Amino acid sequence: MKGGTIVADFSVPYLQLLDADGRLTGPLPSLADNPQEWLAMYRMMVRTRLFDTKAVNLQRTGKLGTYPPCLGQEAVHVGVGAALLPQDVVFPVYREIGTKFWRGVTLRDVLLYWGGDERGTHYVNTPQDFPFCVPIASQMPHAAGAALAFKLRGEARCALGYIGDGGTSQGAFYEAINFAGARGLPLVTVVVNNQYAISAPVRVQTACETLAQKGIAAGMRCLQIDGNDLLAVRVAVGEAAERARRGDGPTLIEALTYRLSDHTTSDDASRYRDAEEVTAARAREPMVRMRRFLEERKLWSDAQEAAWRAECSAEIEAAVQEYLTTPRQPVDSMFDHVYAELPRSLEWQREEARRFSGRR
Amino acid sequence: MKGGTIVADFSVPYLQLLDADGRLTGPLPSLADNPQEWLAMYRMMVRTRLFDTKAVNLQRTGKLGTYPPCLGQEAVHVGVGAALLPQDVVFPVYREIGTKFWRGVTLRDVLLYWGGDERGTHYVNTPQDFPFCVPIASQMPHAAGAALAFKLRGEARCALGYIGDGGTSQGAFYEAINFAGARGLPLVTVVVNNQYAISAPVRVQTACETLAQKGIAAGMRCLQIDGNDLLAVRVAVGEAAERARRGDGPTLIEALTYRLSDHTTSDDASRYRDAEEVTAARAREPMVRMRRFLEERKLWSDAQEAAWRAECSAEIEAAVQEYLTTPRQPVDSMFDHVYAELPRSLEWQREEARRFSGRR
Amino acid sequence: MAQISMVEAINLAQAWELQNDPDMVVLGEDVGVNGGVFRATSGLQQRFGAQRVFDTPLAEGLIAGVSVALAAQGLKPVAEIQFMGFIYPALDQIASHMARLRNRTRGRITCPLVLRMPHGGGIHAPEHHSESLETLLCHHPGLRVLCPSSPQRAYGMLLGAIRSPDPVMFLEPVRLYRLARQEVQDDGQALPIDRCFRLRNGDDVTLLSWGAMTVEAMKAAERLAKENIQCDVLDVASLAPIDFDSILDSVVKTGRLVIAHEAVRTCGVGAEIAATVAEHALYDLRAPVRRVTGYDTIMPLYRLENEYLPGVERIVDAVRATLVDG
Amino acid sequence: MAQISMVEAINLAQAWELQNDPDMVVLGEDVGVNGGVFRATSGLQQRFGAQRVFDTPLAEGLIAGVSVALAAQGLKPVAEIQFMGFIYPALDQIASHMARLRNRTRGRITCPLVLRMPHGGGIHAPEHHSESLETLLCHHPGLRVLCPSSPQRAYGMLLGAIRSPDPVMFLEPVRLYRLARQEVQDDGQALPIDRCFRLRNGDDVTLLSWGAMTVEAMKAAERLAKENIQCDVLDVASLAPIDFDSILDSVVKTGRLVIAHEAVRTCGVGAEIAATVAEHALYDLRAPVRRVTGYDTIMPLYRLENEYLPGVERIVDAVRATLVDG
Ligand SMILES: Cc1ncc(C[n+]2csc(CCOP(=O)(O)OP(=O)(O)O)c2C)c(N)n1
Ligand SMILES: Cc1ncc(C[n+]2csc(CCOP(=O)(O)OP(=O)(O)O)c2C)c(N)n1
Ligand SMILES: [Mg+2]
Ligand SMILES: [Mg+2]
Repeated sequence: MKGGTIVADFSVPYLQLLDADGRLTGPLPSLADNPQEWLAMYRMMVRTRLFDTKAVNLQRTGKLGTYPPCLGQEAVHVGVGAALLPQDVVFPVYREIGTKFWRGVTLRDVLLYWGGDERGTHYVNTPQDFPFCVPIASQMPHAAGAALAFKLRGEARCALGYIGDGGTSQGAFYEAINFAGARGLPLVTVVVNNQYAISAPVRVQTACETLAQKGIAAGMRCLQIDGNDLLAVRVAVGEAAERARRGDGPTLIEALTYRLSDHTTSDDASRYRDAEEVTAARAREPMVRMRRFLEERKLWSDAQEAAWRAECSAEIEAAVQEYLTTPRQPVDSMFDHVYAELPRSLEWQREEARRFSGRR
Repeated sequence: MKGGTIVADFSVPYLQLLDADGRLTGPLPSLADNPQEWLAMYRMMVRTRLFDTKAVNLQRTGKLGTYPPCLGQEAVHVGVGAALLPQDVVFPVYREIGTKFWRGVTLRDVLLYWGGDERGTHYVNTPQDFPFCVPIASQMPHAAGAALAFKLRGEARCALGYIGDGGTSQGAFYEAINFAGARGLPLVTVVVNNQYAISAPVRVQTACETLAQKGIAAGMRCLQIDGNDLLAVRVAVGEAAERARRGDGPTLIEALTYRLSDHTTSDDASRYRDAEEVTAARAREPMVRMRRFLEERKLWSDAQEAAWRAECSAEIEAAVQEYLTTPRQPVDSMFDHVYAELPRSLEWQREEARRFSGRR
Repeated sequence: MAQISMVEAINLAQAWELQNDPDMVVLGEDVGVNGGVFRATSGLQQRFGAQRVFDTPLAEGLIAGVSVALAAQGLKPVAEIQFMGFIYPALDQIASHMARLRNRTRGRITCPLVLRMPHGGGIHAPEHHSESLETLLCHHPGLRVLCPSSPQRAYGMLLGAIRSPDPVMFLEPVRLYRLARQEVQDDGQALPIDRCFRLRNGDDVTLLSWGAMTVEAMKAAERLAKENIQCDVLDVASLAPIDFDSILDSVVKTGRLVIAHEAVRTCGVGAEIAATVAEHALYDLRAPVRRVTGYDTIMPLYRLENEYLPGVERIVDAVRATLVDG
Repeated sequence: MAQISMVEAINLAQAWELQNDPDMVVLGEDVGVNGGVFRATSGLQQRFGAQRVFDTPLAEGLIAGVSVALAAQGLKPVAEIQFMGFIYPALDQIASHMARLRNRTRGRITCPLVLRMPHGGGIHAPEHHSESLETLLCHHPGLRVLCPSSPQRAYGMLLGAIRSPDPVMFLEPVRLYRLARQEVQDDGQALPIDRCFRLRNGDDVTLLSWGAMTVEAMKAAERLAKENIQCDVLDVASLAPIDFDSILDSVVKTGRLVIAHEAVRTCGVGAEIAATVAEHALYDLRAPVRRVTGYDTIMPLYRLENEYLPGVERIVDAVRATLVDG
């Protein structure tokens, strides 16, 4: 293009603190220099993975509905959890149980939800967090909206919106980040790039070399991180959240990770990807490296690992029992929450439902 | 962000060839070095502006429906027209009559459309071009789809999608450019940044310093141009179209211009912008500078201007007469094009419509 | 008490509530400095500031989605969709979230908000500016769908909508925005949002309509009164949930029913009313229920608009047919 | 002739037409290598190449919009929307362009294409995966809306849809995808796409349904036959435009009508049928038309799914009530 001058310049930084072997790649920012938190985060990753494995098994044995595993993505979810404060609000997709558990959502709640029971969205410990959101990307305008509410009220809080690599193709995603940029909202967007949207690899979604650069179109700060590096997640999201809370605007973070599992229990990933690819990805998974990091610092041992796993397994077993013995909701429950009060015209429909309850 | 490296770098170039005084800012690329075309383009700008003025008058006197003027944006529309080949396909919004006229859409067609008659979409000379598109941004997926058709069939054609600054806030816009990027489609996107979406200035839409950078999120080539510079438009769009036709992928061009008129004849722009701003913008409008450029090269004179204006006015007058004397469509026409064949269930509705025709 | 138009009434109701409910915010395209393309929010930003009355980017899905979260956060968004024909990009948020959030979370997170939108045709507007798409909303349980037909009802029902614990879709007939002026007391009194309004008492035929069609229905009723046919004219007003008690009472009284609406006939709200009435009052019906509706075609550009929109003639004809039938 | 399931029939029909119509392309989320989440496009990319069968980005609005232009360009897109619950982002394109392009341009640009989508519940799927939203489509003139209920009808109607000059929304009942196998001749023969199909002959009550509900309707009819109640069971199949001639013929014969559908009751297609029948055949009706439908609530998560979906019991009950009524 002759006669051209440059009117705008952008770059996308990348952050990794802990490499795949558990070695620090440089000095640790103070935000992540907290051994107590390392342990808590690592423990939560283990707990999450054990739960995840159990949930898949429950589905396989007909005791749970379709379930979307999070195997291999625990660092993103737990790191986000640790980076947030209770007053922040999380807008998840459907895979981020590590974040939910960190914030106090119970194991039973998650089982209930995927077990086909609306009561699984109760979240007594984090009452403003949104439940799972199935229509892809539709949670992002909510995240922006909550961020707007915080800004309008002058509250030092941030909204955290999750989105998948596939989700970045939906218009709602762009509308939300563009708005957050335009208004300088306290929104942290975490793009979980696990390389696939069901069977579609990222290259089907976009020609972009990074998903982080989507933030450039929203006029916002953006960066890419190693999403299997718990410390990088903790630092990048922590910094972004702090900026957001103090009024310095939104950030978009692309977290590179890999979905080691099938998309959901209904999916068969071997139809569309090679075993070698998965093997290679497994070598970069997030838990081993964090365990090494802790062990090298004498903060964790095989014995501790075994004890913690046993503790988690017992907790999970108890939650599963609780879940399995939770009676279904009464048929009335279909009508109880459609409106604040049942409209007259729904009364006779409720009568009909009651009359046929259990009689199909 | 500590420990950061840079993983991606971008910049947005800017192009202006003819400044507001009609002086070249540098050497003229061969694409635009065509005196015959300069004249044709200039003439079309004059014709467009005269038509536009007439259309506003017709609306004011109750002879035309709501009409969206293009005053001040003629260079974008005419430059785009000149940059395209007949086999290319245009997906307009509603203001781009300069492009339509260049491609052979008749004045009467445009009057008919804004006069409330569907026959105004006939376009005998450019039968694949899409008609005006009212739902903002919904034309962009069409442009991408046509580009996909060309690519699938191996045709050396491009699709040109128009979008306004306001339109860049709609998800459909991003979805379309992202797809075009992902598939390397022959799509040229022209973002007509006329500074306003009805009353909303660009800063309501986005924090971006350029709208061109939206293309970065689509992984595509992007640039910003002086949209009041006919030659810059001709060159930028021409280059982009050539690249697209020869398989080198999509380009997004932000054309900076200014809507000198009200948004439509239903709007009153004085409610939301200062007279000074408009005055300043008028000094940068596209026709004066092009006329100076031509006059300096002895290619145009006052006499020629007067003659051409007279010729256009006569043509416009004739088209207006044609339009005003075009009888309304029969009531049956409401039913004729809903399906390829009238379904049985619509027959009695057509009967009813006939029965009440003219009897309200 | 001033004589005001419907659009002024809508403006007043918003001003009242902005004044009295610190959580209320107004958002949408051009609602700020410009005061809305129909001036329904004129002066509100000036009076209440840009923190409470503000323009959004041009994206209806965003407006709806942001409103969901504002409501969940305890604010009370009253958002404008510039024309009902542009509701489509917002439908995912409306159907998947507004209508469902309460149910999904068993009442933990609710979504009390108002989406205001101009509705219907008759003003020679461009393509997509004259749509009557209430069915798309009424088919989604969890939403309330309202359509006032006078300045007074617009004022009171809008206040009722803003104060409702449910998400309310508030359809404003463009043709009535400035058609008639009426005395409206600006006293902050809400009207019920689950009721029909009786516009005229009659024993011969029940005539139901809403929005701009109520004006045609009333004209038809006046015309028919001269032939000594007395119509019981009801403004349905609350299109979801519908006040079937009042409708059935009237039909039981008259034995005849004509429904007039602008929307496309197939699966229009008229179909629901006709079906429900025929289900619950079949033996009271002395003639088939007749629907006078927009045709199952595309709303034409404006030159043929009046051929498309149901008018007095078609309503009168349907009422007479109903009397001949039975 | 092989015994095949509905999803296999859908696959075969697409393969047939891809083989015979060089302009046809298949697109959607996961339709390529993965062959669709229900395998409806399994093997097609392998056989016909990634130029003709390809994955799109995850954006239903884009899929619909791109299909509009592919069709306008003379290709024949057959696009998959992964579940009907995800149709919302595509509705603007469907309503504003697919349904209108022919009319808008007076026939200059047309939009012959097929949008396939899984429809309905009954497979214990997650939230938003069990929706029956046919009303949203049927309310838009310009579209054809089909819903087959057997492998054979799926095969023939899909071919009819692909060859139609109109845009066709093709709703595939997920519950039937693998429920039953049937001999289907893979001969490229299309079935009409503007007709009801009679599934059972009877003189006592007309029983209408579509999609997965036809299975429940047939079971109900068998049960009722044992009580000597003979149902005339019709699969409506073409939900827009509807074949009212066949429906009215049947109702005139039986004098009684029960309609069963999964979708929400209010403004469901059942309302349209009930209203039209009561308008055209009121005096033939010996009892009120009864609708057995999904309730006006949110389709619950799967533990209560069977309480929500109309089943044999409710249909049987409605038919009996119709006989008692009249
Ligand atoms: C609007 C919409 N379309 C389609 C689907 C079906 N679907 C569920 S998950 C999924 C892929 C999502 O991919 P991504 O965003 O990368 O998230 P991931 O599953 O990898 O975490 C699709 C297509 C959906 N849930 N919502
Ligand atoms: C989906 C949709 N929403 C709202 C409108 C109403 N509307 C018409 S033009 C316009 C502003 C468009 O601004 P821009 O894209 O900058 O184009 P310009 O008018 O400046 O050429 C709006 C909001 C519309 N036509 N479509
Ligand atoms: Mg993914
Ligand atoms: Mg603009």
